Formats: sequence, C-alpha cells, structure tokens
Amino acid sequence: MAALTEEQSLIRDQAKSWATSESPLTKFRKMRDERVDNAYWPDAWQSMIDMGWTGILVPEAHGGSDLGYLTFGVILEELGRQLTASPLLASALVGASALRLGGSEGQQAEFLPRIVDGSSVFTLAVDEGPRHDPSKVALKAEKDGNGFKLTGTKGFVLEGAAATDFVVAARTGGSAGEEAGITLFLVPSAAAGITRTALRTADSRGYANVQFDGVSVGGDAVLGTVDDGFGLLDAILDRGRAGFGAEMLGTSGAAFDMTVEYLKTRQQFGRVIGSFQALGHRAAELYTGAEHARSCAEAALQAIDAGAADVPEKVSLAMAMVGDHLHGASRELIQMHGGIGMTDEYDAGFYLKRARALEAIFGNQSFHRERYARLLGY
Amino acid sequence: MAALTEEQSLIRDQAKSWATSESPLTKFRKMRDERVDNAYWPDAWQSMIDMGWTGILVPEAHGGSDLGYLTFGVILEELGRQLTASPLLASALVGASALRLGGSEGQQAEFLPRIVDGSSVFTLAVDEGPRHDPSKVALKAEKDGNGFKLTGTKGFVLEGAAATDFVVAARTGGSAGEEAGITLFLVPSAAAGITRTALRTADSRGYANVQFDGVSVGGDAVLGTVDDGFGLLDAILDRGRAGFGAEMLGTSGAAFDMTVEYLKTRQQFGRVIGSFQALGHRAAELYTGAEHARSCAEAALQAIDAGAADVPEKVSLAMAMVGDHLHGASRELIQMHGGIGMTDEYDAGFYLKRARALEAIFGNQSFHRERYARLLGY
Amino acid sequence: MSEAVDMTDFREEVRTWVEASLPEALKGASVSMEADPDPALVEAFDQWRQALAAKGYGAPTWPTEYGGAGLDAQHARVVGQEIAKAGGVNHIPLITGMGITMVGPTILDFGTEEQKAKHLPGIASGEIRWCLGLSEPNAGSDLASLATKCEDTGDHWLINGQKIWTSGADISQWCGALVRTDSSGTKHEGISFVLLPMDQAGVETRPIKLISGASPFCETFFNDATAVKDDLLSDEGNGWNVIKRLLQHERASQTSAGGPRAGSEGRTIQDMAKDYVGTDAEGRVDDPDLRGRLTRHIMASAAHALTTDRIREEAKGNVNVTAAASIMKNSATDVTQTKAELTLELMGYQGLGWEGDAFTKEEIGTVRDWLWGKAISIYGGSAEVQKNIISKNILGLPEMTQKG
Amino acid sequence: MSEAVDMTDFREEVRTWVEASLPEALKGASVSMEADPDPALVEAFDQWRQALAAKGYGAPTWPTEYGGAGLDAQHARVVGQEIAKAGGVNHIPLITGMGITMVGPTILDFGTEEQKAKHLPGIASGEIRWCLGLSEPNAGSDLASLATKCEDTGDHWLINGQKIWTSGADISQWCGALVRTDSSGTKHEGISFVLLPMDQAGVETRPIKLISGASPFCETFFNDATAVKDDLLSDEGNGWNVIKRLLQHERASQTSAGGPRAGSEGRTIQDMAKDYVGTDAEGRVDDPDLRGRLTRHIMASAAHALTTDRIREEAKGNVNVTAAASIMKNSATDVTQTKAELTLELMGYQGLGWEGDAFTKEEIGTVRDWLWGKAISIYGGSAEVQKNIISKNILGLPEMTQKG
Repeated sequence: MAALTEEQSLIRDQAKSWATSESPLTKFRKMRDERVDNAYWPDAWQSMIDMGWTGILVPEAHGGSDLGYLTFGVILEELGRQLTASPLLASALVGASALRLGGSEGQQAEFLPRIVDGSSVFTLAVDEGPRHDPSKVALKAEKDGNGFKLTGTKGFVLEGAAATDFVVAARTGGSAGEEAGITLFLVPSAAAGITRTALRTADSRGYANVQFDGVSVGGDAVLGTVDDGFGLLDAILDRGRAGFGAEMLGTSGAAFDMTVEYLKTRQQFGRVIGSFQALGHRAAELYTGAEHARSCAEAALQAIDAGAADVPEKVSLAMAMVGDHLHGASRELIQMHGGIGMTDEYDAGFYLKRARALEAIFGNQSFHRERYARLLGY
Repeated sequence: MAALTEEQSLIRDQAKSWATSESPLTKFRKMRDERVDNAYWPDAWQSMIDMGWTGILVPEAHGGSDLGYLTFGVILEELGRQLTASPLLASALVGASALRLGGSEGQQAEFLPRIVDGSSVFTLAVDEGPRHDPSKVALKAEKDGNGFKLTGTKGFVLEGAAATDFVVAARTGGSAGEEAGITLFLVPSAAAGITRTALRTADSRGYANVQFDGVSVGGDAVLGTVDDGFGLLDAILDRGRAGFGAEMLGTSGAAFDMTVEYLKTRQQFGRVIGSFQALGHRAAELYTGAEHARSCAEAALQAIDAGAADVPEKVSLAMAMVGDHLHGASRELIQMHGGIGMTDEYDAGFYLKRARALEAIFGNQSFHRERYARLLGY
Repeated sequence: MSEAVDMTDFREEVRTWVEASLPEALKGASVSMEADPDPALVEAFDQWRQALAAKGYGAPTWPTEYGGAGLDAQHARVVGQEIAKAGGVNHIPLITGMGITMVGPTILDFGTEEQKAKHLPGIASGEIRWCLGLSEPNAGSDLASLATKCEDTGDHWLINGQKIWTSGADISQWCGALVRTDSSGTKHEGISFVLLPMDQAGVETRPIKLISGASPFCETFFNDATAVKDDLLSDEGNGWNVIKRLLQHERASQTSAGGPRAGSEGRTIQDMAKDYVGTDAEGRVDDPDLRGRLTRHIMASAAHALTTDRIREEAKGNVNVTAAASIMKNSATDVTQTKAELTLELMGYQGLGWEGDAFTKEEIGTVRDWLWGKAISIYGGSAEVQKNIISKNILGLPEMTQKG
Repeated sequence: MSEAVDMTDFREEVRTWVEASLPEALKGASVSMEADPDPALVEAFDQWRQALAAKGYGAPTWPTEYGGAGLDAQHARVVGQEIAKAGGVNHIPLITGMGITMVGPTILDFGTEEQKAKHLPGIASGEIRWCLGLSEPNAGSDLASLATKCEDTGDHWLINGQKIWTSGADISQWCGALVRTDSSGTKHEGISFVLLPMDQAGVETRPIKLISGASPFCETFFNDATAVKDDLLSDEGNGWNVIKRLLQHERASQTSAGGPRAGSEGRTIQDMAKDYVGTDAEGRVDDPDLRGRLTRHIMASAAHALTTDRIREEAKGNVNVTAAASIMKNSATDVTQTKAELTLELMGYQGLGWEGDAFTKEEIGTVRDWLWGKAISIYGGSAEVQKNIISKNILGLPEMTQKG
C-alpha cells in the first residue's frame, strides 16, 4: 500500500472496520436474496453519508473535506472487499468529479452540497451500446429555444435506478464515433420523458437502462462547453475508472485471501492442498500480480491528486493491469476451491460475477490497452 | 502421428535411422565449429539424393516418385530432430513445388530431373525487408526486349549461397504492398549481375542476401503469368511453410524429449526434479501442445496432398500452432535444464537458436494468425 | 481418412431404417426433449426410443443379448451419422443419465453374467436412468478418502453415508456407488462398488444450487439404504479398480469441446464478435486485442478437433479408452471455458445479464453457461489431476502427489 | 513522493563536488570502460575512482571507518542522482565484481571488527574485485548439497573441490566461497563461508563458453587452496545463514528490469517496432498481434517500475533486504526476458544475426543479450526457487520442496 498520511490511515481503518462489521459479505448475500431495491441497503448508504465519505472530493466551501482521490480509493478498496455497492462511487466520486471539473460556480454551489448530504444522487450516463466507447455517443440533444431536447437511450447506467440526477453525454454536433460534437448535460431523473429500467445482472449491482424521449432541459443544464465535451467526459471517466481500480483491488484482494486461506486448510490426498507445488507456484504468481496491480491502481489515484499530465496513461495502465489480475484471481478462486466454489451457498461465485462486471465497466482491459498504445503513439 | 501407409512408414524408418546414425546432432555441431561452407555437409546432401528424397514431389515421368507432401514431411521431421539442414527443403520441396505449380511443360522437363539428381539446387527468393511479407515485393523487373532486367535485393534467401537457380518474386507492375503486379522468374545464380553474401546466423543455417544489378533474363524465364504471380507465389510459400511445419515438429519433439529425459534423471534437493509437481504440470502442458502441433502440421500436409480448398487456412493454423509450441518447448528446454543448458558445450542452445529462426521464416506466428483471421473473414 | 471396410451397404440399410423410424416431429436440431413438454413430442420421443431400442441402437456397440446391436465402433459411427443426417438425435444416452456412457461399459468390463443380464437391457432400451455416487463432501479430487460405509448384514448390504455431486440423483432409478466395505487397510483398499435402487426409504436426495443457478446435481444421503447381495460389481475390496476404469470411460465421453451456446444457432464466435463489437474499414473485428485472442481460441479449437480426428484414426476408430483421454479432457476444457469467457467479453455489458427482458435469451444463456462451465475443469478429474496423470502415466515422470 | 527530509543543501554540496571531480572525458552515457582501452580514458577512470573513494562514494551507505560515506539510503540516492545528472557513472560497484553489492554488505552483517577493517576498504575504494564460489556442478539450485571440502589444518584452512558459475573468477583478487567444514549432519549443517585470495597455486579458473558466446563465468577448481584461519565469515557451520543473507542482498541488487540493449540509445521498444515493422494509416505498429504483446510488455514494465518505487517509499528508502525481493526478482526477469524476445521478434530476419556485416551491432547485440538473458531466471535463485520462497515465506503455504 502507498505510504499513507495519518489521516488516510485513520480513514482506512475506519472503512475497514465499518465494512467488516456493518457491511460484510453476508449483507450482500441478503440483499441479493431479498432483491432489495436498487441493489443496496439504504441504511448502509446513510452511514457512509454520516461518516463524511460523500464529501471527500468536495471542497470545504461546499461542505466537503477535499481529501482527494487516494483517500477515496482507500475506502473503495475496503468496500470492494465486501462487494458493498452503493451510490458512493457513482455520485460522490463520478458525480462530484463531473461538477468540479466541468461545473460553473453556480452549478457547484447548487449541487455539491447535495451530493455531500446525500439528498442528490448523481451518476454518469455515457454508453449506449453493449461495449464502453465514449466517442460513440449518439443520444441527440437538439437546440430547443434557449434549451435542448434530449432523445435517445443510455445503457448500463451505474445506480441508474437510484439516481436523482444524470450527467448525460449527448451529441450536439458531428456523428457517433467522432470526439467533436459531444456536450454534457445535467438532467434530473424526474424530468418528463425519462423512463428507467432497472437491470438484473449477474453481479447483483444497481444498473439501469435509461430512455430519453424528448426530454427538455434549459441552457443552464449544460456542463462545460457545448460541442466540446469529450475532453471533460474523458477526464470524468478517468476519475471513475481510477475509483473502480481501487474497488477492484479490494475485490481481487479478498478473492486472493480467500484462496490462500483455503489452500492452507483444505486437505486432499492426505496433505493440505497448499503444499502441492503446482498450486503454490500459481498462488505465488497471483501474489506478484497483486503487488503490481496495487502499484498501478494507487499510481493512477496519486496522479489525479497531483494533477499530473499523464493521468490518462496511468489510468489505462491501472485498468488493464488490475483488470487482468482480478480476472486471474477470480478464475483461480473457483478452480482452487474445486466443487465447493461452484455452489451458490459458498461466496466464491459472488467474486467471480462481480469481477467480470468490474472488468467491463468504463472500458475493459482491451479498451485500455488500445488506449494506452495510442497515448504512447505506436 | 497420422496413420501412415506402409510406404510412408518405411520411409520414416529409413529417415530416422539415417538421421540418427549418419547425420546426428554431433555432425551439426562439427559443421558449426568448422564453419563448413553453405552450412551443410556435402556428403550428407549426396546421401539424401541417393536415397531418392529429392524426387518425392517430382512426377515419375521426370524421374521422381511423386509420393506427396505428407511423405516429405515425415523425412523433414526426422531431419528437424537432428537440426540437419541441407538444400532438401529449399530445392526438392519449395523449388519442385514452384515448378509443378507454375512451370510450363518445358520448364518442368528441363529442371525437375535436375532437382532429382541434385545437379540443380533451387530456392525461392521472396523477402526484401526484415520481416516476411510477400505482398511487399519491390525488386524491379523491367521489360527489356523479349526479356526482363531485374534490379533489387533479396534477403535471407534459404540456401542462397548454395543455390544454382533462384525462383525470384519480382515486381512488373503496381507497387510494393499490392498483390497485383508480381511476377516470378527462374534465374540462374551464375547470371551476370548477381552478388551473394552468405549470412552467419545464430542458428548456423545457410541463408544469403542476394543482390540483383540489372540481371538479364529471357521471356522464357517467367514462371506462370506476368503480373499475376501472387497467387502462385502464395501457393509455393504454403508448401514451403508446410514443410517447415514438419521440420519444426521434429525440432520441438527432440527438444521436448531432451527435457523429459533431464527431468527423469537430474537430482535436486534429494529428488529427481521431474517429481516436482510444478515442473511435471508444465511438462504435461507441453505434451498437450505437442499433440495439437502434430495434428495441425500433418493436417496441412494432408490438405496439400488432397488438393483441398482450405490449404491456406490449414497452413497458417499449422505455422501458428507449431510455432507457438516450438517457442514454448525451446524456452522450457533451457529453463528446466538450468545452468548446464546455458553452456555452449551442451546441445540445448542449438535448439533454442534454431527455434527462433524456424519461427521467423515464411511468416511468424503473428503473420499467420493475422492471415488466418483474414481468411476466415473477421 | 478413407473407410478401411466398405460401409456402403450398411450405411444404406441404416438410412432406410432411419427414414422409416424417425418421427417427423423430431427432425431438426432445435427440438429439445426436456425444455418442451408438448405431449405430442413426448409421445414421438417414446416411439423413437422404442424404435432405437428394438434395433439395439441405444447402445450400438453392446452385445445383442444385453440390448445392444453388437456393432464395432466404425459401424456404430455410421448409425450416429445417419441419424444426424436425418436431423435426429439418439437420445437414449441422454435419458439414461450415466447409464450408457459410464455404468454400462463398466458393467460390461466387470459384471457377472447375471449382473449384465439384469442391468444392461434397461439401460440400452432407455428405460432406466442411472446416477453415480462417487464424491463425498470432504474428499473432492481425492476420491479414495471416501467414508460411506457398506456393511454385509448377511442377506443384504447396508449403506450409510453421504455423497455429493450425484448428477440426476433426484430423477434416477438406480445408482452406482463407491463405498467402503473395510476400513482396516490403506485408503485404496477396502473400497467396493455397489449398485442400488434409488426408490427406497434409506435414500434421500437434495438438489444443489450452483453459482449458475439450478443444477442437476444433488447431495445424496444414505441412511440404512440397502442393496441386494448380488449387486456388488466385481469383488469386495476391488472398487478402486472399478472406479479407475469407470473414470476412463468418463474422460473418453468428455473429450468433445465447445459449449452448446455460442454457435449453437449456426453463429460462429467471430460472427458474434462482429455483431457486438463492429468492424473496421478492412472488415476486421474492431478490437485488435480481443480479435487476437479470438484467433488464438479459434485456432486452439481447430487444433483440438484435428487431434480428436487424428487419435480416432490412429486408434482405427476405437477412441474410447486411451492414454490420450487426459490431454483431450484438459484441452476440451480449455477450449470450452475460453469460448465462454470470450463470448461473455465480446457481449460487453450485455454479457452481464442474469434475468429480465433487457437481455436476450442467448445473452443470459451465455452468462449461465460461462458460470456452469467453470465446473468442467473440476469434475471428472480436475485439470490438476489430469496433468498429474499425463506427467506420470504418459511422460513417465515420477510420482508427485498421491501419497496414500 | 516528496522528500521527507530537506535535501537541498546536501544535493548542492554533491553537485559542486561532482562538477569538480568528474573528468570531462567520462561525461556521456556511451562511454564504456571495458570496451574502450584508450589509455587516456583508463587514466580518467582511475582518477574518478580515486575521487569517489576519497569521499567514500564507492559504497556511500557503508560506515566511514571502512571506506564508505556513512550516508542513509536517501542521501546515497542523491549522490547517485547527481552523478547521473552530470553524465557520469559510479563505476566502483562494477569494477569490484560482487564486492559492493554482495560480499561487502554480508561482511557488514557477519564480519568481525578485524574482518571489516581488512576487507571492506579495498572494496569501497574499487581496488579489490571479488568473486563468489557458490554453485557446484551437481548442485544447481540445490546450493546446500555442496561438496567442496574445507579442513582445519591447525594453522590454516585447506580447500578442495570445484565451483561453477563463478563470475569474474579469472580476474578477481578475492573469493567468498561456500564450503563444507563438516559432513556428519544434515546437508544444511556443516556449511561455512570462507574468504580466500585467488592468486595462489591451489586455485585454477577456466572460463565457460555460453550459448551467447564468451562469458564472465568460470569453472573454479580448488586444489589444496588455503585461507588464513581468521577468514571464516561468521562461525564455523553457520555458512547457511550467511548465504541466505547474501542471496537476499543479491536479489535486492537484481530487481531492476530491462536489459541494456533495447532503448539503450534512447530508442524505446515501440519505436524500434515502428522502424522494423512499419505503421498503418493510423500510425499503429502494423502487426496487431505483436502490437498487443508489446503493450502487455510495456505495461508490465511500467508496473514493475511503479512497484519498485512503491516498495522503496514504503520502506522509507531502505529497499535492500525485504520480503519483496523474490517477487521483484521474478518480475524483473519476466520484463527483461520478454523485452529480449519481443525485440528479437520485431527485428524479424535481422534478429537472427550472429556475426558479420549483414547485421548491425545493435542486431547482433540483441541476439546475444537475448541468449544471455535466459540465465536470469536460472541464476541467483531460479524462478522456481523464488516462487517456492513466495508461497512459503510470504503466503505461508506449507513446505513443498525442500526435503533435506
């Protein structure tokens, strides 16, 4: 783990202790079994708000603590270990980043305090096809008096059913596949013409498809600059990706710990199975991968905090490396557990399913390897 | 191994027995140490001629036995085990294939008997850059009276120093990168304007760079059709590739056998190292790869013999799968041997060096994977 | 590749019979027996079963006196080919659970004349479904450490213990169970293989929910279950040899790769990739990294198919029990699991669906198959156990793992 | 990432000293000491060595009384940075063989006051080159099964046996050798670590030719070689603990990845790929499969560098001996070997050259480095041994391999 400040260490301890005692994996299972609305426990979400986690990226002037992305990542890692989902990432990380990066003073003053106190839940609505590709935005925003009329469909919107406000990437010019001509809008989910369909996914998290049928917004709904929103969108996405990178660290870490624990206790052929060299070597390879994954994930968060120029490279590096590690760790989790890992009664399957969802969102490993190569110019 | 006919079995036994007794690896080492001209032993080459191997792809009417590519492959595999190089592949396989696929009756009658009796050594001169890419042929053939004048350079021509005749891929139209505009020519190596430079390569095999400075040939030197030679060239290459696939089977097979033998005898930590499960599992994976490599290599040869429509797919499949297997087997050969495998005194290094050369020639695994994907249309 | 024996006449004979016997309603690959409870179909399936059974084609290579057709492997393949050509399926191996593929061949190997006569005809005719009680909760891959007790009470065997992963136990009529008849020796000694009916008070089954959802697997509890004295297969204490043979039959039946899903509707995985991912100006799947891995997978799949053909040809048609079974099991597993992972990946967000109208049936099926497919490298001898077998039995490397 | 202690003054002091001390002729990365026997350069190198030695910068973290500068790791790094900024190299670690990186730190750990005073200053000043006699022909990774005998004759040690892979033995003045002083116990007992001069009749060295050509390695024969009684490092029979510490120092010195070749002239591997392979219309390396593997490699290399930084920061600058050494050794090996394989591959036919004008120096160097690099996963604790260490010492999995 990165060398943390004292404050960061305290927050990590708080997050670890809260997650293991108040939001352990058993709560996730219960949530899944009971098909809880929006796929999270409202009281857990309220606790996060009460602990101030929703304000970590918000300036003190707007009621936050402004502690930065590495601090936020430390919390997400602990939540990722227990598969605790909530609007925290979508709203307090992605939403807050969108407002800080692109919001006018008025927008920030209006919305950031509401993110902090939880009265608003923001989320980003970007993808329209089955695979992440921000340049392919096609949802139309047509000029309509002083405002715009939005028509189109967004898919797999994180916390899309729970959100009170969407940051919508829409096309005001150009055509799908072009970076120019994209504009971001702030759209309340209660606006007329919006239809949401909550999705039931393998990883039991709250995604929704959202349809916009001529949804009217005013000119003040524009976030950033008209037609020139791609750079802003990509910067918001990079912050969201870095957050997911931290969450993936936690998810893969818990999967790996579960695996090692099993290797130490399960007996086969008269020996603890961890004494089989082939399994020991595979565990050693996973451990090496885990160390590198951590370095990359933390470097991405630190680059954002430092305002570094290479945030996109660092983020794509992290998403590819952490994603690959999570993929491998979740596969070995099942294989090394054998039959018991295949049963729903055991927890291993939860990690496998969540792993593939985390790999896919905001760009899978292939997406980020391609992006990295292009950023490096080859 | 494919179910062989009785004749093929006899030839395999003959080849195995000859290679192990008359052309074992020690002869290869001696050839390398003494820097023998053209990187092969003339008496070994003469024995191959005497045994009729140069006629295996030549019709009986021209003095051959016409036994086909699978039969030829059986011999190349045995030679590949001992790293025995000679003009056999370049001349009696690639050269004979060129003449049979593209040669007029007159050309066949003139040259095929000379391939069989060894008085001519043919080879294909195709690549000009560091990486195999037949469409990139740039060597110019300009109309010159009834004939042509050839200007340009060919690199890494197999047996280029020993060859008496080149099958030269030249450009009579279009430009480098285009398939149209390529013509094949038969050019004697003694022609005025040809300069050859023998190469000293890591794998100690006979390659040469060949420069053509306004080399004049008659109109009867054209093999096949002017400007339309790419299809013929590709068909010749596919036969050469299938031959290399068979040779690679032998080379990887010998490397693997050497590895398994070492695993069974070398003691470390008080045990035979093959009893370490991590090594045993890696050996098991290599063995599985070897079986698939064999299936693909033999299927390519059989497809050619059967005149199947999917020869290109089968050949690229074989080159990629056999190449990958050889790559892995040669790497594990060194790693599992440890320090002794690093010494020049031991034979392992020969296989590693030859492996990378075999992978590169006529298209490496990447080339063939790309070709395969395009052939399958995705 | 050519047929050594001329099959023309036999092929013609079979073709004529299939034409006359296969009900029209069953022609076509999409007809599924289990998913479709249409009474007309049920009747057609039973009519077809009777026709197959009458010819002995349910188990074509078994002797005729036990309900088979007494054919060699080459002739048996012709039967399968002709049924397939007509758009039909020989469903007897499916509806008898482990009967045709594993229990029957093992009874043929070890059974007494009486056992063969008692058990095989019901399997061959498709009337008796069998399950296998092998694994136990604390044993896993280490089958031999089983604890289920089987006592000789004088006039019958009394069985107590618990089995897990008994596929189809809740719908089978009979079970072949690995039991301990003696605990005094090493763990491989004192094991026997007993045949017992499932419909008795001492047997209870409980289906297992998997990570992919409902499953055919059960936990099976033996609580003073009984078997008649004559239903011990092979000698008392020789069960380890029985099970080794049975597992060879299992591996031989598991060497075909490729799940039913991707490509099942005639769509190749590369076509699905083109649909979901899109293509570039040159018609290539517009994700170079994914495309490269697709190619590796498609090549591995082609290689696996070629090796299957080659082994079959080398063995002159008798591929059932060979040393190659372990490599083919692992290679089939790799191909199937990789295909599932790639299909999931190329579907992107749509490859995360669990239920609901936002996902197609194919998408949800892909997710379920992907999860279910993780079991392939675990059951029937895990990938690790197969590698142990390869290094020890094929390569001749010294013993690595089995200590007991 | 920020410097916890303010280094500004110290940095300024070092910079001034480097400016005054580094000979002009040695500035610039391409100056190679060994390849270039120009007498003027030789003299400049010696002048620079003396300057470094006078400040104790040859071994900056060693105590001043033994020729070091008594700096902590953070200050030592500043020294290295300032020398590098001026275009220079601290060549004392290079010309002392194993002296600075392994022998010296181990003498600091285990040596008596007399041993430190006797041996360390010569290393710190760059005057004494050390080799290590560890491996034996029949031992390989199993160091402890060594057979070289070391007998106490009363007034000296008498050493007989054979070592292999003694790097630089033919040009070293001193050797640290692992020897057996007692064969009565288990193989880890009775091992001692002795220091002996190489310039004596009982020592013979023979260079080893490798698959990559000539090499620094030797076979070393001890034939009644002698060492003085005071030159046993640590107690008699405690050699196994000495060697474990020494190997930790070795791993710590091997955790930087990337061979000198590709990129050594400022050319990244992706730039080389663009040159040799060409680019498509979008500027991408025109071999999608290779490009994908390049990206994986470049990412792995970046991750390795980030982990190195992270571990250093977590350890507050003291990275030398940590549990992370095994993972970093293996990861450095992967990066270096993969880079070599990829460079060879992207060069195509030109990556097959052994000698002659048809190949550039860089191409031939790539081939030789590629071959030589195969040793990295073998020496200094093979990749397999490192994985054993990780699973046992870091993950706490039970003993797998070491039986003796």
